[in-house]
Amino acid sequence: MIAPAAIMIFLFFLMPVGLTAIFAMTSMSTATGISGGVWQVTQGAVNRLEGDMPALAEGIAQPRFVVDEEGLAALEALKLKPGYVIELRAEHVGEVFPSRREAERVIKALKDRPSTREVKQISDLFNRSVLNTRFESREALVRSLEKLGFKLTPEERDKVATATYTGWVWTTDNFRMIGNSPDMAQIFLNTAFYVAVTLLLFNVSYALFLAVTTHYMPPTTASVFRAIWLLPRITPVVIYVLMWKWLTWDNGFLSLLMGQFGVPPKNYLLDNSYNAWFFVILINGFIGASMGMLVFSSAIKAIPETQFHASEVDGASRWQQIRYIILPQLRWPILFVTCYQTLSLLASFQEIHLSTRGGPGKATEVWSLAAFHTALNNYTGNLEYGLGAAMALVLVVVGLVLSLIYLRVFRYDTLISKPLIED
Amino acid sequence: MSEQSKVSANFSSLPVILLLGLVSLPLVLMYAYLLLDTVSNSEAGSLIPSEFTLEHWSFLWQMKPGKPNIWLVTLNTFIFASCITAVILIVSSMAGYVLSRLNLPARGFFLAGVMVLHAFPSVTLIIAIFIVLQYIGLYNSLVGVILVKSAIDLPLGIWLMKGFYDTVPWEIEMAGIVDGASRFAVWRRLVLPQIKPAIMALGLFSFLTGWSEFILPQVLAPGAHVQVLSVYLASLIADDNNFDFATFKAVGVFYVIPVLILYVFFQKHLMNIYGGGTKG
Amino acid sequence: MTVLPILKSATLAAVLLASTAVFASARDVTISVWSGGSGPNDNYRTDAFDIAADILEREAAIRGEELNIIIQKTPYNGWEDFKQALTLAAEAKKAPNIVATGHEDIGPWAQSGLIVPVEDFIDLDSWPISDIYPNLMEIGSFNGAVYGIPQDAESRPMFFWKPYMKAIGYTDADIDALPVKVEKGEYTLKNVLEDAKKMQDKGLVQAGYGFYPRTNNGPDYWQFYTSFGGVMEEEGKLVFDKAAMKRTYQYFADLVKAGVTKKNHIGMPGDQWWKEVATGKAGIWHGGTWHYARLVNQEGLKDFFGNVQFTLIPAGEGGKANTLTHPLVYLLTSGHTEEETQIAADLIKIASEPRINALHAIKSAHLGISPSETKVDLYAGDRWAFEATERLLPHANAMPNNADFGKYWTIMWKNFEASWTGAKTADAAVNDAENELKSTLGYAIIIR
Amino acid sequence: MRILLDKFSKSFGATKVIEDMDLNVGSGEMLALLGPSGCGKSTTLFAICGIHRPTSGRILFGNRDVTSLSSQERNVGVVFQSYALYPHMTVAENIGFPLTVRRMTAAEINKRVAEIAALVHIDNLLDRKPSQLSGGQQQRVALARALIRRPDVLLLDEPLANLDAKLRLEMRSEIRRLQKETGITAILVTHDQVEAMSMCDRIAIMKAGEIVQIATPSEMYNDPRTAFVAGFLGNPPISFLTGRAKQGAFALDDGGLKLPLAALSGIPDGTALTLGIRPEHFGIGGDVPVEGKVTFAETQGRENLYDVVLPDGSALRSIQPARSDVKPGDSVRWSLDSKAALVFGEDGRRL
Repeated sequence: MIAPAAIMIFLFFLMPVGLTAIFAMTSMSTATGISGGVWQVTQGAVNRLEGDMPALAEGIAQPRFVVDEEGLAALEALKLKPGYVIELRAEHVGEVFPSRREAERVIKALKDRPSTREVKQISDLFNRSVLNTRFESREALVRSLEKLGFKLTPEERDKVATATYTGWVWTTDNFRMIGNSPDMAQIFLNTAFYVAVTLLLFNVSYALFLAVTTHYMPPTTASVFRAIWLLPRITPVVIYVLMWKWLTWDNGFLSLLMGQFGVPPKNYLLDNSYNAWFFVILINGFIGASMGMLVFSSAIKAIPETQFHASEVDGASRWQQIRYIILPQLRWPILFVTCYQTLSLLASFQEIHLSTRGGPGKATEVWSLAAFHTALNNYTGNLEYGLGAAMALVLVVVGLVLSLIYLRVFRYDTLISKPLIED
Repeated sequence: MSEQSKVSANFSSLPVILLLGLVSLPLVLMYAYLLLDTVSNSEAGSLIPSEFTLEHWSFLWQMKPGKPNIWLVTLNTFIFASCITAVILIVSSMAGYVLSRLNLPARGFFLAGVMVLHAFPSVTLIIAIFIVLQYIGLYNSLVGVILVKSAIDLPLGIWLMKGFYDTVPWEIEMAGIVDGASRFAVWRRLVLPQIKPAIMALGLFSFLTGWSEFILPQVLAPGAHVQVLSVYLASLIADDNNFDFATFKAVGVFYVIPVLILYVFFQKHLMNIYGGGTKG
Repeated sequence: MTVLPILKSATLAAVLLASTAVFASARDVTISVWSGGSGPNDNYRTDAFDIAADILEREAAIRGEELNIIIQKTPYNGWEDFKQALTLAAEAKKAPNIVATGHEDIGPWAQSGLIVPVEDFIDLDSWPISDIYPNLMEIGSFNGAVYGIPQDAESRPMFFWKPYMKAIGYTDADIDALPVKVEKGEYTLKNVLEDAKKMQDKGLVQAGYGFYPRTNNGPDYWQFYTSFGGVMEEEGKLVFDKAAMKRTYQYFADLVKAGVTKKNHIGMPGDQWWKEVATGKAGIWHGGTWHYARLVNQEGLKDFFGNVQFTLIPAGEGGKANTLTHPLVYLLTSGHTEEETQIAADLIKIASEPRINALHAIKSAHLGISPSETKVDLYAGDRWAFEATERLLPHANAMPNNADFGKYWTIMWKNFEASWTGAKTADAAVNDAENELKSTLGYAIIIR
Repeated sequence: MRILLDKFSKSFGATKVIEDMDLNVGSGEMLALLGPSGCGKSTTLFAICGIHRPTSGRILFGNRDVTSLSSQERNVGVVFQSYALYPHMTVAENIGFPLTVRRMTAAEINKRVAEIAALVHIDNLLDRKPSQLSGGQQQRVALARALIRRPDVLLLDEPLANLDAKLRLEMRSEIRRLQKETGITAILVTHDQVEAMSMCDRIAIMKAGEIVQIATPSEMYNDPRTAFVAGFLGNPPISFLTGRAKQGAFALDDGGLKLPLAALSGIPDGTALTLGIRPEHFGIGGDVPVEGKVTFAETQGRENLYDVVLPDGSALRSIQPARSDVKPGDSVRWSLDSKAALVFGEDGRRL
């Protein structure tokens, strides 16, 4: 009965965690692709080889197309129109072209009019250089180089293979980058600030405020207020953020309201980084407060009513009642909410992504959002899966450590009593 | 919630009501204007609507250029949310039972795993999840993103279900067994009926989170034929060529109505699950 | 075991059905087209394929073949989501047949094998490809092969709000002569700053509205690097010119310091920017040729030529006036059957014909891709297209097609933003960029 | 059917709950497993019905070895302390459930449900839900559900614990009546000696996982094998005095009491002893006088109960026909019935 759960969790949780760890150790990006690469002597590869192997670099840097017997034989084997071979052999044998396009012009001009696809096929057969050819394996590249007369030592082969490989390679650069880059440090600080402030002000303090104030209300009024404050959580995030945009937009509510006092309209959300933080924290805090509110409310409800009666008879003011009766009994719920929400806040980026996109500048860019931007969503379209995965892995590790602490704090072993039926 | 009054006659509740009312005002205003703006136009620079109109709702009968049909999108969203609900309910009610009641090898390990995962920053795994999806050929399909979303919400579901199963008296199950019922029959016919409220709550919760989900479908199923409302609305907002708040809000209201209906009618059940967090 | 026979017959039936479907219309081909950054004015980027498909079907019919092409169009408004969706779809082997995107994507996408060279499917010497401006074709090339057919051309001018220019002392004649002065290097970026300041000091525009740049990252910012003497690529190697980059960073820091540009300008909502520019809230700004379409068609700027002057991006210290063209190109993706890709290539070829391409150029205020296109009535009769082509296109550069350019760009922009917002000094930003470029690109970039 | 536990042991992890227990319940017999909480009596019951598996040893129903059989295969009826009625089913469905899972036809089930409901007198409640029933009615439903499948053995786990005093009295005889009428072998687990004594043929007293004594109720009351058994049975409970052996007699340390007992011949002087005196054996009819002060008096209507503190501080309890002449604080001189006195060694064993 547990198999479906185990399979799903394995497929979409454990495997991704493993893959993330693997990707974090690679240079994977849009340019390298995910599934692997080919070996191609590009201008870039030639540049990379120039330092160590100037002769080779010089020798392979130019394209060269030669109409020779070897190519003609191969063309015959292709069994295209026989006229191609006859005409090429008669008119063009021995001709050398310094570029593919010039070779193709000649092929195109054949009387039998090869199609564009055929022209490509034919010109490939006369290619006597390796420049820009995509080799599916490293051996194929080395073979071709040898055919061109480059005898390479094993070390040289390695160098050529490294310089020409287009796919991803294993590397620890991602972590070095994370460790050294001042931008990463900034993002890290942003994240710490965001989590700490939101947690402290809203997820705990404001949630407590809501729970306590609604406790001192008639039940119907209390449930109306609780319902209002649960709205941000159940409202789909896209709409929820939309409402905030409307509130803070330059033609939005705040601007119009302030306009009544002669303040020129502006975009309150993105006007400066203080504003952005202010609203980012409000947006997330309003969502976060509801969980604490409910947890604390039910904890307050669990306090025996007689304790309240007794304290009132003992002459406690409302403040003293909160201070001496309610708060001490909310210690565990507060700890629970703190632990749980720290993790939620660390992982949440949808709200920020939809509201400020990490702006203005990178002012409100937090770790999970930066990982998302790096790996999947940026303007230049250069998706750095490897670096993004490394950033995600940092979060995974932080998440693991925090949740282990969380298990400890909640005396996990007491939660798993042995089953009473033995079979 | 037991709405038993604990309000003491010694303290007046008026000051707290006023205070809370004041801090709740921005939220109330935002929601009020969300509804108001979809059916009205205001003079420029004015906050008070001046005329009633349904023009912002035209997206219901006119296709937006470059956007899929709203009804197709709504249907997708509905399928998406319903399937997630079904998968989570079925899978986590079984797994939760196993973890709560059966002698499973490495049960403690499973439990700890579920607990860790349920607090896990899973969205950050999205790249790797994409690889898995595309490997099994479910990228850009509703099925794929349903499976992913369900899997991500599963640990919470399993943990909650386990918590609810823990409250069912063992003796009911023992009675079932000595009455000769198989363990499966005991689960199906005796235990499951005891946690109906929990199933209701988890079902609602799953439906709502499914209905609201944005990032997963956006990344894993971006195609027009599998678009859901959140992605539709987000792409509408992202398009700064047609910036029209009233229309966004109308789409938003259209999108949020099912949520509000469920919320109004089943608020009690929902509170159940959000409050249920303390159980573990 | 009764399921098996049923399953068998069902499979058989399905196979039969499928094969009859194939026989009934021998060539039912679905070609999907995605385009990025496409607003309502850019509909011909994808709509052109409807026309092309119609023509190709008719040609096939004349040859006696029955060909039915279904075009699936998916325009994306922005770039981020488009590139994410496309890259992931390609990795999942679900890429569309044709993509219209910025040419700078050719490098990485070609390297990863996500796209195939168009020249494998299109004879470059045939019309209308042979007619396309050679420098645009060069922009579509990578590693010695042509991967992309230019879809449009544009360039990115500096705009001046004429009434304010007059208000700070320019005569009509001065304003008319401005483009030439800019071209000759007599009016520089320094003057831009000064004039913007004057407009603000006179109270013509609000603080921060004197010079009102693009609101988010874009190729535009490379123009300033060029203005200050920077070069992006030399012989296949990227180039990071520290001095030029420092002058660029410093210039924007100075703009902020002078108060003519907002410190937190980047990231403001685009729609607000458009509205403000169209209504004369900004004094001097830069943009693209296609802005004309948006300002006139969508934002209600009726008398464009009466209100706005446009020039090249003026020179800065150590460089010369320039503009950047950032053509979109049609690309063919890999992973489809050869037959499908051939049809897609044929469609691209037809869509590139002058009359069809002119529909896009004029509707979206982009520039044409071939000399013959300028002779199409629609194009020739359009003042904007005509003037902009003449004034800007000869001085246009493009970003290099280099697999590593995206990384370079990301690093350059990150530090640009940091010095703009005052998070770093220009010096520190250049140093940080240098260090990061060294560590990430190594040999692939020349730092000087 | 006879139930036999042969060298039955049960441990949970490292904790041994029961070790090498032998128990033989005769066919048609009703046996009580009596003991304080935590003594292992419920574990024994769970092992018999198959919810727990023995760590070692065998369990036999008749001659059938059921040790490794699951509950479903054992045919036992259990009445749980909380009754464990299925709250979502009606009374009839509850009772019929054991037959439903055996896939009997609806008609057959209805017939048997009606029969058994009549037997336990709940035939008018069949359509109700358990939550609509009183405690006693729920008890009857639980009994009916346990009996309907005609089990080899009926197990009752503290069946009366949740009932009020009056109902408890009524159900005591009711359960006994049903057990006798059906002739079923039954095991009653309880911590209440009154229940055990009034309902069962034999009682097995358990302490810390061991059976201390098995006997009929009267044997056990009059002839307890240990101080524990003596202390567990009897209401009001027995009182104990601690002292030493002195020349074949029990003597308090301060010499305030000396009680010659036959059982003490041959016990060396100075051996520590415990003397058990039941309240009915201390009062006006005894043979050894004891002086003390009344500290507590309670009238129970027909009888009065007194606590008397001896000069050395130890206390004796006395129950006597109602009288009104003794008040707390009075000094009295009452006597012990030495023939009924029980004396135990230091290890608690009866001498």
